[in-house]
Formats: sequence, structure tokens, C-alpha cells
Amino acid sequence: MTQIHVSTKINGDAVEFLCEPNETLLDVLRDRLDLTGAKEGCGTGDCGACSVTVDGRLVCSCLMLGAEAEGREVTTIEGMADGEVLHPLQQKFLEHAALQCGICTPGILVAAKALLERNPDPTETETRYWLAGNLCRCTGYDKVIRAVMDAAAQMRGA
Amino acid sequence: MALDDKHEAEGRVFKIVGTRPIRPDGIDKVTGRARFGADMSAPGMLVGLILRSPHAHARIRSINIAKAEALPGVKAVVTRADFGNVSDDDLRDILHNVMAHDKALYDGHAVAAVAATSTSAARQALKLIEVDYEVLPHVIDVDEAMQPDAPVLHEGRSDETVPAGMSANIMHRFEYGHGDVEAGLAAADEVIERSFKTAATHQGYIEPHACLASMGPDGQADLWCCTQGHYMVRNTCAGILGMEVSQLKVTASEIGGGFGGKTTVFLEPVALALARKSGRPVKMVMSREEVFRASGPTSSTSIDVKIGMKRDGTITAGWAELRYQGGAFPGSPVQFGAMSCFAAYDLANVQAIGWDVVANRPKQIAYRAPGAPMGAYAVESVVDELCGKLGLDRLEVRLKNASRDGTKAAYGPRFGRIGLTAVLEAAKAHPHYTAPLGPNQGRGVACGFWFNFGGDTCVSLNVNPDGTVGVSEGNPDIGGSRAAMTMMAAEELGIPYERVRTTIADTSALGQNDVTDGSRVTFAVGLATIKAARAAITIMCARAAKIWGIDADAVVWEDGHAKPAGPNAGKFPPMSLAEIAAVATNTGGPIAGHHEVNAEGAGVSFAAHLVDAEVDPETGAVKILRYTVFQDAGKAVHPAYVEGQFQGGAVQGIGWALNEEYIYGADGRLQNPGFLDYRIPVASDLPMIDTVIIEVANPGHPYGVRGVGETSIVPPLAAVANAVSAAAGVRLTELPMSPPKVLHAIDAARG
Amino acid sequence: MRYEAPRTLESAVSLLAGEPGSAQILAGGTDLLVRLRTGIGEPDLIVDIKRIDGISAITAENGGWRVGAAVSGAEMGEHDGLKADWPGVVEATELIGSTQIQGRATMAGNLCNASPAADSVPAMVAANAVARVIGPNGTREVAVGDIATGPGKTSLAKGEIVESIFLPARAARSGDAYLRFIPRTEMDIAVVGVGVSLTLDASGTCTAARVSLGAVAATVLLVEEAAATLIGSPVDEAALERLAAACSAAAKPIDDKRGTIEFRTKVAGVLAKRAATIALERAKG
Amino acid sequence: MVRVAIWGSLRAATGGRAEVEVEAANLRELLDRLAEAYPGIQPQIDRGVSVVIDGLVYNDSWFTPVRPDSEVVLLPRIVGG
Repeated sequence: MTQIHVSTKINGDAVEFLCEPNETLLDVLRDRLDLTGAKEGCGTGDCGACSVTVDGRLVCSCLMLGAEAEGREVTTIEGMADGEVLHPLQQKFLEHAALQCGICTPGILVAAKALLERNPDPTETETRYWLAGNLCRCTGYDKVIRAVMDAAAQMRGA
Repeated sequence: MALDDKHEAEGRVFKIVGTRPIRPDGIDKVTGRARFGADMSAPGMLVGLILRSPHAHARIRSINIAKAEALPGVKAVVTRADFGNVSDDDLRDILHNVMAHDKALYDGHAVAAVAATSTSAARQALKLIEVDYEVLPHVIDVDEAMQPDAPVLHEGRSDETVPAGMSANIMHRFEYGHGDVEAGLAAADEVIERSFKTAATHQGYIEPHACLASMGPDGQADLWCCTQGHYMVRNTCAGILGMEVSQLKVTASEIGGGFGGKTTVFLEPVALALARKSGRPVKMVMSREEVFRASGPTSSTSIDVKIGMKRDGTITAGWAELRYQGGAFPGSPVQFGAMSCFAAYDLANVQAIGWDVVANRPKQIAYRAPGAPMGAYAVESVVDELCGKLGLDRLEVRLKNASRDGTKAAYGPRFGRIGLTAVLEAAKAHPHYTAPLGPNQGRGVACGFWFNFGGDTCVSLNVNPDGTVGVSEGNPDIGGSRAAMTMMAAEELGIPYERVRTTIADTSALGQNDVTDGSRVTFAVGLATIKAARAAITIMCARAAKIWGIDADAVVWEDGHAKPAGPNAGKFPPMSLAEIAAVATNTGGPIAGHHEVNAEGAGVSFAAHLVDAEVDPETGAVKILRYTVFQDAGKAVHPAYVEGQFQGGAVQGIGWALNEEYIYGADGRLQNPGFLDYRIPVASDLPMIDTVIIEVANPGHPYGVRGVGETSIVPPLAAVANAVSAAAGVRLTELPMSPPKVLHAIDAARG
Repeated sequence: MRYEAPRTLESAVSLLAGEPGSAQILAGGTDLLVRLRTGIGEPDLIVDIKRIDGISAITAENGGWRVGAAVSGAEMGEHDGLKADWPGVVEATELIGSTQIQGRATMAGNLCNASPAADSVPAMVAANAVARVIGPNGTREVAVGDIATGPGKTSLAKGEIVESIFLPARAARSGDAYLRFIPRTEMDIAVVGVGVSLTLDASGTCTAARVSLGAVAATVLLVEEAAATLIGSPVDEAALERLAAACSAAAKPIDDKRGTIEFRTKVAGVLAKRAATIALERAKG
Repeated sequence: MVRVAIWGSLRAATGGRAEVEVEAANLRELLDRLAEAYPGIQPQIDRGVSVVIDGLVYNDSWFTPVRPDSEVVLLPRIVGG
């Protein structure tokens, strides 16, 4: 297959890559750009482990072609902390023990950040529904939800 | 240890154990830096893919790989012929599971594999492999597989415990118990007998199996993989491939969930075989569909239970017959179901019989307290129904009949120190138990039990020149165990948590370690960590003694310092660990402690779960309103991760109870191999999961630790079933209680 | 496989019409990429329509709303005007998949995927929505109910694109609603779906109604007998019971991994009552 | 003599006896004496056993001491997930 040249911006940096037309954005991130923070849990948009934002919109990178990223701005988990300073969500996930194995954590953090950017004061129910597309098999979600709510409170106070 | 002995940790004031520090691997995992199974790559790496049987049961007449091998980019194709013969029965079953021999035994069974320079070339190559199948009749359901005329998977594998004349699909019969069940039932005022069925479920870890293998022409090999036990992977792969164990170094990646499902091998021997044949590193990653079709789900089961009770709530007898199909090879966990199902009760008359059965499904692998949740579901459902029928309080009845210290367990031994009554008393005193319920709502309670396990364990602890400490252990960290080990090492050494770093060593660095299973890690690795720290302390005290010119036994270790034992030992200022470490070179060389042990003395644990559920009587939909877990942890080293284990187990059990199931078509093919239709709970399905940690010290561990990982999945199937049955007004006897089944039961009960 | 992202409808149509092999339109891609992944028929050409001018717009038209083919569910949910007029349609679209899916999935894609269980389609059918189809032979307006002809099959000819969907102007005292049954609270395919749209007169009597069912037949059903039970009634308990009976009678489901005939038949009626109640409340304002 | 409780399905090998007595000072001797006295137990010992001594579970640690008054129960090997 002829490869496609794509120019995009990832975590604020201009990035160019070549990809096959049937390659997903997730494949490109992981296999071509070595950004392995986004995980493939299902490849069918059912688990959310590959969550990234594209032009600010939360998407599953397994359900988007790499070629579609042309001219877009992509952010991944690798772009979440500001240098050495963790995002409040990252810090609260650590404090609340909101991860056990950690495989779903990057996707949940990216999704939670997208939530708080739209809704700085979500209810527990809103948080649970927003994150319904991010499967976590370890925690039963309890500590995840608490961490997101606590981060939201801290960010509102800041 | 006698029951009235004081535990060594009793009265000890812990400084670090029992607190909630941030896990050492935390920042890697919130920043995307942590490397999981599929996150590794190697120069010149090939992509490995597996061709899988589309048939539930078929004889493989021939496999032609010529066209696939000729495809540009294809560097190796392997079939069963590329593996040698293995004499050990268990290893041979594992080999036959990772690569089919003369028959494909289930939909998804591997029959060949390719390694190619790209995913697309590998995919294309799979299509070019020609397999000539003779399709055979198949059997999926456990009761059908036990019929004498059922299609047979393996001839001649039944062992000496199976009576003659039964189906060759029955591999083993187990029986436990004591007393006279018939006499016990005759003495009862009420006897209820019920039959139950549970569907096969999957552990549902979010990370698919993945590995990266390389092997040189000298036979030395490296393997990177996500597993619950890299020593097991090493030993198993070496056995299957005819390698010396020392030639294979296995490094465990970070692991994205396992719950028992990563306690065996699937891809690893195949990746090594492809690497051997191609001379190139080979990476293999399962798709989610492959995980469902061809890793190890649980048994589906069929269980009969009969229990007799007196009007005062005394259980006079318990009897159960459990039938578990364990997939295509022997070894379902029915024995654990039979052993554990009555464990919560002190019974004079009890019998449990288990049948291990094979069927045309993927070979089951451990799932959190393997075999126990299904047996507990059946028994706790009948106990609940008896309580209802006799108008008795469900927790009072459980307390009245509860196993206590010294009770002769239904599976044989007398219990040592156990925490069941403490767990039940805590549940009874909790406001949840008496909170009001609304219309169409019901409350369920159930008990659960798990044995817990110890096993082979090695820990090395090195005191660094700057006074920091490195701990090396050999068990993959599936839920925060590095934090727990770090805490226990720091506690023993008397230094801050931040000065200890725990690493999961590769297989070349330590001796044999059993798999991360059986809730053994905090218990067994913790025990070895404490003993390794104590060994290092002995050396550090001896070094201080040398410096002071006094006897080593005149030095004690307190708060991270060596001190003279008393006024008679001499007057010397205490030396800190860092001070002793700084001069280690001058006092005899580097300081380390290590401990290698087959850890014995694991303590059993009990839990009770309380759950409120609401049923929509018009649709059969179930909503979990409130959930509280009570469990004996022995000692909670890091309470936040103990709570996490309680919560995670409860929610997996909720999924099992309500919506998770393997659905097969008439053709024997799995119909729902994805997270869309294999429905694990999502965040919006659930309330917060409240937890109460009970601590009844395990005499077998220096701090009293019992395992906590598994017991939490035992009660929820029954607890949710009891709540839903109460809310729906009709007893539900089949899992999952999916809405069509609940609605059907409600409508049938209402005529 | 080739990937093209044309800037105009004309070039999209000519790419699709001119492809000698198989071609697929990519809008949100949430169904198409799953099919690519599972290896079920990778097409020779994918035409990404998201870069076509105006195709991602929601525009007011004749008192109603025209929703471009590339408008995502999330964008519909953020459009106050659309939500005020057609809350049921917007909610139905927002029920498709997770938040992540909402960032990509489109109503037009949901329609053209032609699943009988598509969430937005019963709501669109109840709304009497019209798809604008542009192809090599020009433009045609097609009732949304006529797009799907069976599971995975559409009446679209080679080279045709659903360019937008028009939701008509709302009469006073109108309301719509869509409800589906799923085993979990999210992330499932509808086991049964019901769309209801109705209009009341000043006295509260129903003067017009459309009722549709999803996942109970090979295509989404418009159930006129069910609508008839509401028209002329105050949408009271008796009318709702008749509605439920009509919907259950109209349902012709199958047994499959997601539900049984018995279950779908009964729940079609139950959900119809509940959806009509919501639509009624909305019509009353 | 140490009394050993035998789980149900192994009783076929002990002539139906739920409890047998053997002379043993540690776990290895206990298993050896059992297999000598009741050869039908050998296949299960080969498959793996756990031995509960006074309420604690032991796996294959040969030299675990067994006292004459110990309560010993033989079980299939316990593992987990």
C-alpha cells in the first residue's frame, strides 16, 4: 500500500509521519511515534484505553485513521503533565490509589481531563456517565470517581 | 501456634504499615511511561500472528504452509510439528492448548503461526495457510458433556476416581465432608433442594496477552511478556521447547490486569518457536477477540444443593454436587468449589461432590478464588431461601452456624484463628444492614471464603552506600505490591518509605518464585521481605559491634539504628543505617539480606457482602443501589490497596452475577468475543463500593497478613442473587441474571 | 486500500462513483473502523467526507434544522436550538456509544450503517426526518425510514452520499423522546428502541403522533397503529396501555445474543409507554 | 502415631476409612508411609497435595515437623488466581 504523508501537531509539537491508509491513529502513535501511553485494550472503541483528544475532542484513537490526523492537534497522556509538574488529576489518582494495574489509567486520565475542561464541577453521576467508555477491571471505579471529583474540587479552588 | 498465643505483631506500633503512601510505580503509570506487554520493541522485530480454528471440534487432517512461507515478508511459519514431544502430562496439555495437535478442540484453538515483517504481510500469510479439517460433533454445556453419548474430546484421560461407564469427558471426581448427611436432613424442620447454573465468564483484564521473544543460534533466549509469573513462563516454555531453564531469561513487563488469567502461557512458546525459526525477534499481541476465544475463561457450572435447617436456624446438614466444565483439557477448579462452598459453616453433617468435565471451549484458567464463587453462590442462595422460609434473620443464622477458631471445616482440617464471626458482627452492626428499602428493592447478604496460598519465594535486599535500600522480588506487581513490599522493608529497617525501592527482578536475578496467585504476594513475598530485612539487620548490628568492639549480640536494632543493647554493653552513640552503610567497605564489604522460602502458614480469609438492588419489574433491569464489603485482611499493609482489592472483587462479582457470560451458537462458536457484548460493568452501572477492613491476625505471618485479592469475588454472586431475588419476589437460579431472565422469572411467578 | 479526503461534494461523489472496486464513506468512522479491524471486507477506497465545506454544520432552515453528515453526536448535544426543538433525536444520537464515540459518531453514519438497532434512527423516523442524498445523478430527498432496506443494506446507489438530514419545523405543543433498553447503563447496543413524537392541541388532546421501533425487525419500524392509539386521546393511562399493546403486537423480533423474542416484544410496549410519557411532558412544556 | 484425615474421594484408597494412622515425624515421612500403606493414594500425591497441620496449610515442605498429637489433613494442592 502507498503510504500517506501526514503533518500534525502532537502534544504541542509539530510532527510528520508516514502511514498506511488503513493504519489507525493508535497504531501510528504506538508503533511509529513510540508514544505507547495510549493502550489498545480492544481495538473496537469499547474500552477507552486508547483515548486521546483531537482538536480538543475526546476520541478513541483506535477508531480513527492516522491519515485523518492531517492538520489536527492531538494530545495524549504523554502531554498531560507540565514538565515535572503533574496535572492535578494525575496527582489525585496517585493519592487516592485510583489505579491498580494501571493499563486503563492513561485513557481514564485523558477522558477525565476532557470532562473537567467542559464541566469543572461534575456530579458523581455525570462523572460516571462521562467515563462509562473507559473500562477498568481492577478498581470497581470507586477510587477513580473519588479521584476525579477531588481533582475537580482542587482545580476549582485553584 | 496455639489459638490462645499472642501474635508477635499484637501490640506492635507500626510506623509505616497501615499508612497510605504513594506507590513507587505510580508516576510511571499516570504519565504513560510504564511499559506494559505490548509496549516493547526490538530492532528487526517481526510481527507474529496465529491462525485459529473456526471449528469447535475438528480433526486436523493436514496443514499446508507452503504458500504462506513463500509470501514476501514472511520469515517463519510454525505448526505443532515445530514443537517436540513432551512427556509430562501437564506440560503436554499446555503445549496442545497453545498449538493444536491432531484435533482442534475449540473455536479459537491455535493451529499455526506466522512471523512476518509487517502486520499486513502476517495477516495475508494466515489466509494462505491451508488447513484440512474433518469437523466433528461438539459439546459445550457441562451437563450435556457428562451424558454417556456426548461427543468425546479425549479418550482414556479419566482418572481412577471416575466410576466406569460414565462419559469419557469426566476427568475426575472429588468428594469432601464428614458426618451423616441423610441423618442431618432428617433432623431438619425445613429442607430445600435447588439446582443452579452459572455461565462461563472471563477475567476481562484490559491488557491483552503480549510478548516479545528473541533467540540466538546458541539457544540463548530472552522473553519479555505480561504475566503473573515470569518464572512459570520460563519453566513452562523451556519444558515445551526442550531448552535448559538457564538459557531462557524472562522479564516481566508491567501487567495490565490478570486476576488469574495470566497464570499460564499462550503466546510465549509460539513466539519463541517463531524467533528460533526466523532468527529474528518476534512480537506477538493478542487482539481482544483472541483473548476471549483463546485465553482462559472460567468454568461454566451446574450445581445441586440440599440444606436442612431447624426452626431455630441451626443447619443440620449440607450437601452439594458440583459439575464444572473446564474447557478442552482436564483441571477445572471444581475441587475448590467443593472444598470451599460450605467453609463458612460449622456443620456436623456435610458432603460436597465435584465432577471435573471437559467440553469444546477454551481451557479454563484461574479467575480469582478459582471455583469458589460458583459453589458459594449455590449454597448461599439456599441458606438465604431457608432463612426466608423460616422467617429468620439472615446474619443471625450465619452467626449461629459460623465457622470459628477450631471448627472442623467441611473440607477437612480444623480452622486456626479465623475472622468470620468478626466479619459477620461488623456487618450486623453496620447501618447498611438496617437501612430502609423502597419498593422493588431487595437486600442480599452472603459469605465467602478462600484458602490463600504461600509457595516458593525469593527476596534480596541490598543496602546501598548512601543508606538507601533496594529490594528485588520475583512476583509481578498486579495491584500495588511493590508499595507493600517497600513498606514492610522500611518498617523492619526503621527507615523512611522513600528510601526503599522495590524492583521486580528478571528470572536470572533470583531463585524460583511461584506465580502471583492465590493471594500470596503480600503474605509470602512480604514474609520473605521482612526476613531479608532482618538478615540485613543482623549484619548491620554485627558491623556496629565490630566498630564498637563489643559482641554482636550486645547490639540491638531500633528505629533504623544499631544501639548497644543495654548499659552493660557499653556507651556508644547509635549508628544509623546510613552511617553503617557508608563504611560498609571498611567493615567487611557490601551489606545485603536475602530470604528464600517455600512460604507456609497462609491464613484463610472470610468476607461478607451486603448489597441492595432494585429490579424494574417491567423490564427485568437490575440496578445496584448500595454495596458494602466486610473482609478479614489479617493485617492491611496498605489499606487503600486492600480496599481496592475488596472493591474490584465485588464489582467483578456484580458483573458475573448480572451480565457477563460466554454465549455460544449452535455451531459451537463464541458469539460475543468483544467488550461490546461481553458486558463487564461500566462506571455508570455502579454505586460507590463501601469497605470495612477486619483485622484478625494470621499466626503464620510476622505482621498477621492474610491474602486479600481473591476472597472478595466469592460472596457477590450470591449476595447479588439474594438481593435480586428479594426485589423481584422470585428465586433466581441461573447466572447471569440478565434482564430477559429476570423478566421471564417475574412474569412466570406472576402467572 | 486508498484514502481520499476531498474538499467538495462533487469530488467525493465522483471518487465514489468512479471507484471500480468497493468504496466506503468515512464520516465518524466508529462503525467502519471496527469493520476494518475485524477484517470484514476492507474496501478499495475510503472517502473521508469530513473536509467537505459545510458538511459539519447545523443550520436553521424553514423553521427546522439541517444537520450535516459529519456533525458528531457531541456537537448536536452542544447545539441549544436543535436540542430545544428535537430533544428526543439529540438524546438518541447521544446514546450511541461512549463519550469517545460521541466525539466522532454521526447521525447520518448511524443511518447509513443500516443496523436495525441504530439508536438515532427510530428517533429520526418518529421526527419524520428527511435525508438529502447527493449522487452522480443529482440530489434527492428521501424519508430516513427508506434509507435502510435490511441489516447492513441501504437503498443508496453507487456514488450516493447522505449529505445532511433535515429535521422539520416543530408545531406548537410538540415533544419527542427516544428510549432504548440495554443491559448495562451505557456501552451496549439497543435490545429494543422506541421513538415517539407527538403534538397536542390547546386542550391537551393529541393531534399528531409518530411511533417507531428499533431492534425488533430487520429495519426500524414506523408503527402507524401505535400512533393511532395516541391521536385523539389525552395520552392518558388507557391510551398508553393501548400504545404498549400496539407496539408489542407490531414487534417482530428474533432471539439472539442480546435478547429474546419474549423480552423484546414485551419491552417494546413498556418503553413505548415511558417514551410517550416523556414526549407528552415535553409537549406540555 | 499421627492421625491423618483423608478427603472423601481418596477414601477409596484407604478402604473407606476417613482417618488413618501412620508413624511419621515430618511431612515427607508421612507421605511416604501413607503411600506404602495405601498405594492407591500415590497418583494423587504425584498430582500434588497440600497438607494441613494443625490448621495451617503446607505445600511439599518435606521436613515440616509433625507431632504425634498433630491434626493432619490431606488435601489436593491448593493454588489460586
